[in-house]
Amino acid sequence: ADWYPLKVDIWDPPFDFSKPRQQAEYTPLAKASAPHKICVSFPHLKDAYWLGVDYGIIDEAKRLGVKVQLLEAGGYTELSKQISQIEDCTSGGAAAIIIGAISYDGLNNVVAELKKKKIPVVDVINGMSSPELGAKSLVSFADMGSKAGVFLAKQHPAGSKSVKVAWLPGPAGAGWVESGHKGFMEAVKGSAVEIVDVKYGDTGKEVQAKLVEDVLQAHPDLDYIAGTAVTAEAAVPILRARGLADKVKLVAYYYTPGVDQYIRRGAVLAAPTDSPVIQGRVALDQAVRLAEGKIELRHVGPIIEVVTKDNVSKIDMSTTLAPASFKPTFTTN
Amino acid sequence: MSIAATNTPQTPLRNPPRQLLKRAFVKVGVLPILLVFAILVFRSMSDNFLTVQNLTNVVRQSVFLAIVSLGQMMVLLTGGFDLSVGTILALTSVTTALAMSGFALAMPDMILLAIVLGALVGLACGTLVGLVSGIGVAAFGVSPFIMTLGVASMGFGIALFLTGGTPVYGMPPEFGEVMGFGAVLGLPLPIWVAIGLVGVAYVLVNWTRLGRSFYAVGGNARAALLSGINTKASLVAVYVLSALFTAVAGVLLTARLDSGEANVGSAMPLESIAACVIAGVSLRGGIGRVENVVLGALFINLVQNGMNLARIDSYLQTVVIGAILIAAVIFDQIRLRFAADLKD
Amino acid sequence: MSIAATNTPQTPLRNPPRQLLKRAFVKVGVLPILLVFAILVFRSMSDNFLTVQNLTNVVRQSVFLAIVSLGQMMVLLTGGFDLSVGTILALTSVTTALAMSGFALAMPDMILLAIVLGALVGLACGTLVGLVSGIGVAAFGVSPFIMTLGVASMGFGIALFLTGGTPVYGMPPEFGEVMGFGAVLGLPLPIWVAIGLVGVAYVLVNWTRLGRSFYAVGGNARAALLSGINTKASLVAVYVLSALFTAVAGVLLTARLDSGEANVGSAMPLESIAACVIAGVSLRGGIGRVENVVLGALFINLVQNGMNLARIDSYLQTVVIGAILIAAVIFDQIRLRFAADLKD
Amino acid sequence: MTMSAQDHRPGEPPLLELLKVSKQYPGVLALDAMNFTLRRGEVHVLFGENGAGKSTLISVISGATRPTSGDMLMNGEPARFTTVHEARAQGVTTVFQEFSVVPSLSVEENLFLGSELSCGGFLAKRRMRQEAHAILQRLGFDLDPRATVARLTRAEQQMVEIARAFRSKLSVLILDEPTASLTDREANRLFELVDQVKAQGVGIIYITHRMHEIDRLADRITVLRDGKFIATVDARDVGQDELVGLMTGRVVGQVFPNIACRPGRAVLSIDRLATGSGSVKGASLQVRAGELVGLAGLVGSGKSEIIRAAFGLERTTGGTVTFEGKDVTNASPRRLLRAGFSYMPPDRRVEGLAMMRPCSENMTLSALDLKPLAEGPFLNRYREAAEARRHAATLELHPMRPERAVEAFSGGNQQKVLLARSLTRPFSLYVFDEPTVGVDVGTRAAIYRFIGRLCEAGAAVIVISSDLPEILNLSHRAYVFYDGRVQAELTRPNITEAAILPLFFGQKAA
Ligand SMILES: Nc1ncnc2c1ncn2[C@@H]1O[C@H](COP(=O)(O)OP(=O)(O)OP(=O)(O)O)[C@@H](O)[C@H]1O
Ligand SMILES: Nc1ncnc2c1ncn2[C@@H]1O[C@H](COP(=O)(O)OP(=O)(O)OP(=O)(O)O)[C@@H](O)[C@H]1O
Ligand SMILES: [Mg+2]
Ligand SMILES: [Mg+2]
Repeated sequence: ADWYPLKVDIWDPPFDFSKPRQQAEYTPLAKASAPHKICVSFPHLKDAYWLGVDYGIIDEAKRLGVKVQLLEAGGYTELSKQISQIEDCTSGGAAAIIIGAISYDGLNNVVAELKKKKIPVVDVINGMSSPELGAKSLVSFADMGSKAGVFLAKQHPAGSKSVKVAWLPGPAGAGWVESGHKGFMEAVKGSAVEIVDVKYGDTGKEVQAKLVEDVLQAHPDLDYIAGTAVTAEAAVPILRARGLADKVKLVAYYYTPGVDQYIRRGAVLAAPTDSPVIQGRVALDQAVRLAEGKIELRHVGPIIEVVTKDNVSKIDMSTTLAPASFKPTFTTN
Repeated sequence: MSIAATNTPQTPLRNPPRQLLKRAFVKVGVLPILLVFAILVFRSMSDNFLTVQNLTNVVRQSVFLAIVSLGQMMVLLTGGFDLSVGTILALTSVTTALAMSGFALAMPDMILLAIVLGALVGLACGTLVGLVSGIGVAAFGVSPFIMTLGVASMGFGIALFLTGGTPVYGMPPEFGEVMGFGAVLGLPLPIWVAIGLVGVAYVLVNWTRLGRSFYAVGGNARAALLSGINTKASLVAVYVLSALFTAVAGVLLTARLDSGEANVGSAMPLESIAACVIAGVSLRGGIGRVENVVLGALFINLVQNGMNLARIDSYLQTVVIGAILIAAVIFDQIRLRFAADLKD
Repeated sequence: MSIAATNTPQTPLRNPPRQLLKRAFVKVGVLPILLVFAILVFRSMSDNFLTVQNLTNVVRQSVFLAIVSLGQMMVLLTGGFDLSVGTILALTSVTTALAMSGFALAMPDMILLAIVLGALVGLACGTLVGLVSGIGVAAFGVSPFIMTLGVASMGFGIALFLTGGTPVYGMPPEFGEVMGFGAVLGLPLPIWVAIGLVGVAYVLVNWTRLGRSFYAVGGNARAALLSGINTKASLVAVYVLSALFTAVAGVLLTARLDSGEANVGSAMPLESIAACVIAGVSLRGGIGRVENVVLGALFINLVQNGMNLARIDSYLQTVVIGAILIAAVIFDQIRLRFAADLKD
Repeated sequence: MTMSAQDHRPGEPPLLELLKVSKQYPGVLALDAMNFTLRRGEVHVLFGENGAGKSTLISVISGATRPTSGDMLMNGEPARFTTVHEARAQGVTTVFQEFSVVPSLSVEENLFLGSELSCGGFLAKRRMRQEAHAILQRLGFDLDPRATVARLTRAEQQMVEIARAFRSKLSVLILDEPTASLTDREANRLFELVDQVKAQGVGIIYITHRMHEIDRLADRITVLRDGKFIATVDARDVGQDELVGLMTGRVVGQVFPNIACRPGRAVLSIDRLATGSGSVKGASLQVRAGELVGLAGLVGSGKSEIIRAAFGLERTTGGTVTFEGKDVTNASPRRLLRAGFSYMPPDRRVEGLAMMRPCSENMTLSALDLKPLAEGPFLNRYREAAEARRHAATLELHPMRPERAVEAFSGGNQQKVLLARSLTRPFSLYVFDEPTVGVDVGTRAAIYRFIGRLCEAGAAVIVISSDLPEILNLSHRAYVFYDGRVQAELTRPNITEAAILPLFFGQKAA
């Protein structure tokens, strides 16, 4: 089954999140007019989330018949390596480039340079502040945090019995973490949700496991742990082992296969999904459209859905997760 | 004719209590004192800190770092480095999970066998990394820094390749339940394993010829060679042992996380070296004691746990942990100065 | 039977051209040869590789690593380590951006002054970190590993605290345009700065008393002390210089990024040490040459660039870069063996 | 003089035989088709100038280095040792010139290094301790088996090294300058042991630059020059002068110069000094310009420590040090050096030289702040090279390649590099601690003349030495140390072996 046409959020005029979003149907090109070379730069390709984006881009590239070269910088601390990779990739000639940015502002110069070289840039997943972008395919991570927060706030509106929540948003200083944090905190404001602890930490599972343990020690009366998908995955066995599985509930603010599994089993309460596969597909289509001068929707984001045990079987997970058989792919020919 | 000087006042017992304190300090070392001090401070900052449950927690959290640091210490004793421990952790985790879930699928009736075989495959893969490093350092004379860094990079690429970046699931749940969360006599199983390994390391380092050769190679490689020690064998042994210890930690970690992860352990190389150095292990080789290294690992985890329980802001935690590392070493310097003063 | 073991009898001029080749190899060292070799390989793998534009690109990308490695080398010469270069990069970036945007706001008419003052504040903050490390190592005798690791942790906490985790922007655009992307005589400005710093480092290390004292301290610290060298001052100097060089790289990076970032540079400590080690700098101190270190940094970046252009998979790149690091050092070992064979 | 080849007892192959052994180092042919035979139960002395190839020869025999070409026979059988371990297994045990002790380990751990006793795979620590005690007792070496070697003096480390050699089962015992920093008491114990094992049929190769040791021990002597075999002679057949002639190819003449004594102002006064480690317990001494003062004493008597404390290397707990009229107690070495105090440490490896750096850099290290080399903050490396060359020439560095790393030089030549450092700037006080460790007779004479010239030019000179003839022949005045105190002060006519020896052992001066 084809993924399109698909209902998406769009912003028009583009690149201004302060304007209200509109809904539209997204339909990609049927075929590219030439086998363009498209560069893709990722912060990393070490987890299932980015694997989903990779899948979306690669699958769409095969459908459209364009050549993709994908580079990954190795982590969110490797901004200068990402810049080098963008330079390297485009110096081999590229019709367009898709960037999953490590830094919100740090790539603006590079984007400006690319613009001078007439290489259009698509901003995928993470967001950049540059006004020179060709298109955006993303939802703001603030929205993701917000969705998770709203989910909690709805369950525990102001006036109800207050609940204690520990919030583990991810590595300090990473752009997506800071904006997710902001969205989450704003969403729970004024509800019965009390944030008793905020703990930053790397998204390695052992790091998050340790934080979860410490948070449980520090707050024996905790009701929720909310945080990254890795946090939720790490917390499940720990809660089970401590016999707290029924007492402390888990909420993640993005979606991975592990979270998916645990939601189905009821071990994780809820997690919003931003359909990373779709963001990848749209980004590639936008890139090809930019290369061919056919761009229509410049600022597109999938509609965020909060997945719970009740609706998980109704949602099409192929928009969120790469198929199990998909292996990380860096080039198409 | 003699001008044999008039005796200057030699007063070894001028201030006996203070002298005694100094002597105690010199004897027990800095870490026990710092540990007690940290415990007192954190107790006053959080009620939940000094509970049996939390302390068990801390010890269990320290298990991985402690085991890895033991291996790291042996490498440091020979004057080397092992920067590949993070990768070994990741690679062991991934291969254990892959193999175990494969075996579990292939022989669903013999879960125990699948678990054992899976763990063995993981251990073997991890140890292989150490063998490669050891051969590089011993036979080709590559500097340990570059050798283990290069091997770490290679191993990480392989781990990523094996998993494609996603965690490996599908291990039999019994594995996690027993090895990760099981307890014997009230102590979590990982702690028992760690106690066993500490014992092994202690005996190996202090009571065998191989262990003695580590000190000799690190203390003066040329002297060791001229004394007829097979320095190359010692070097290979030390990297293999470090990898083996780390691989055991990797298997335990996999059980604990219930999945095989390529993204674990990246902080391990520096953290394990730090645990060793604050425990008085010399980076120039030849000096270090097993007991202290265990305390070093414990101390680092205790401080992190205490700060989390005391709800210290994450940013501030980073600052504090840095300051504490430095302070610990400065105290140790003071101790050494005292030690030089006290003559036995 | 001969005890000359595997050694073949010495035949000095049996094969003069081969001897000549060997001699050339011994003389120029491994890195130039590896560089040429890498260029040939990558040229055959990608048409875009051997273009002026791409090579300029590679050099410009290498600038940061090269500058940091120069500072790192001086620390290594004294037998130390600087694990804080990553933090210094981050802290310089953050403080430069904060100060510069503040000054630009306060005096919108004097943008140039704002830029200069901002950069100076950044340099000062970065250098301060080095001063702290230097004092810790020299005066308190803390092991350089722990001192710089601790300082790095503290500095990172401070950088995060200053920015609240988000990038700092608002610097005058002229800063980025000139320092980040400006060019003089066709060469990007950062390259000019790097050339200048290489010159400074070369003269400093080879032609000043201070530079000589680095070698002396690393070669034999006791001997240096007995020879009236102010070893403590040398140690402080070396950490300050390393921090200063890194801070310059930090300012350039900030210009390039047009924002102050707390999350840059975490790979820098290991990468800069690796660049030094493959350039033949000894981690035990006392040995190392400026020219080679620059080549080392260039080599690492060239290989990464070449692999990107040759469209090699990222995971595979990780494996290849590890293998190349090891191979480079093995070649250097072979070179040293040749050197021992050659008569004079 | 008899050539050894004819001196062969028929029927019995020599214990060890080397045929045409060569060893090439970069730029140096250290051994040039060298021949050598060792018989059972003989002490065979290797004699030659610094850099002649003695250490190279024995490292070939002991498996530490591989020769470039040549053959070795043991008991008539071809033998080859690729490692020291293999050699040891054949009973070939070596005391190396540059010790093979591990500083971070204790004395007993070093004694058993590489051949630890074990029991069921575990170390038999108690048994090793007992044996360590026994061996030290047998040798009469006063060492604590539990002491860390890093904290021992050079002489004490040498004792560990020697004790280790006598622990193992021997067939060939090789001693490379074993007494270079020992005093006569320890040396005599060593000689007795050598006699013992010799009686058991062990072949002993002994390298020394001290003539009286050759007189005392040698059965046969092989002389080397520039890596070449010169002659093997019977010890009874040759005199000292003849030997020295063979070694150098010229006549050396008198080793000890006559140094004029013109005492002037007091340069250094040490008053009731005590150190934190307790090695010096209230000792006083004084040195005047234009005189040469010797400090003697047994190993560990504190003769070194007192000057180290004065030079700011040890923490003092009492007493004062006055240099050139100023109180400099606890001043830094740097300050003292700049004020004109030169101190040459006894152990060149530990405190003297950066082994991987060129000789020239090592020589000029303490003069970097002075004019010809310093130009403001810069360094004139051309002048530096010229200076280094000049000093290397003065001290006859061999080979004359001061740009090479120190580690590529023979032991004696390394010592010259260290000595050259005191030439590089003017000093008013020179302290030489064991200045001639490992230096050959010819060079030794040159060094003594050089010290003499310094003294005659008006400098104050202190020589600290465990080589008694050095003290006897050079000093104008001598202090004898015992147990951290000055046991006696002697002046010229009274500085005799007979007067000093009893003082060494704590007897009061007559
Ligand atoms: N590692 C090395 N590299 C280069 N040359 C060396 C090396 N070791 C020794 N040599 C050279 O070999 C020659 C012989 O040295 P060796 O150490 O055997 O002399 P020696 O007779 O023991 O002298 P000494 O009495 O000073 O100890 C010397 O010229 C020395 O410079
Ligand atoms: N760094 C040190 N730490 C502890 N003890 C030391 C240290 N250096 C020397 N000693 C001890 O101090 C005592 C006196 O040493 P000193 O160097 O004065 O001896 P010495 O008379 O010169 O003997 P030698 O002939 O061995 O040089 C010795 O017993 C020695 O073990
Ligand atoms: Mg010698
Ligand atoms: Mg002495």
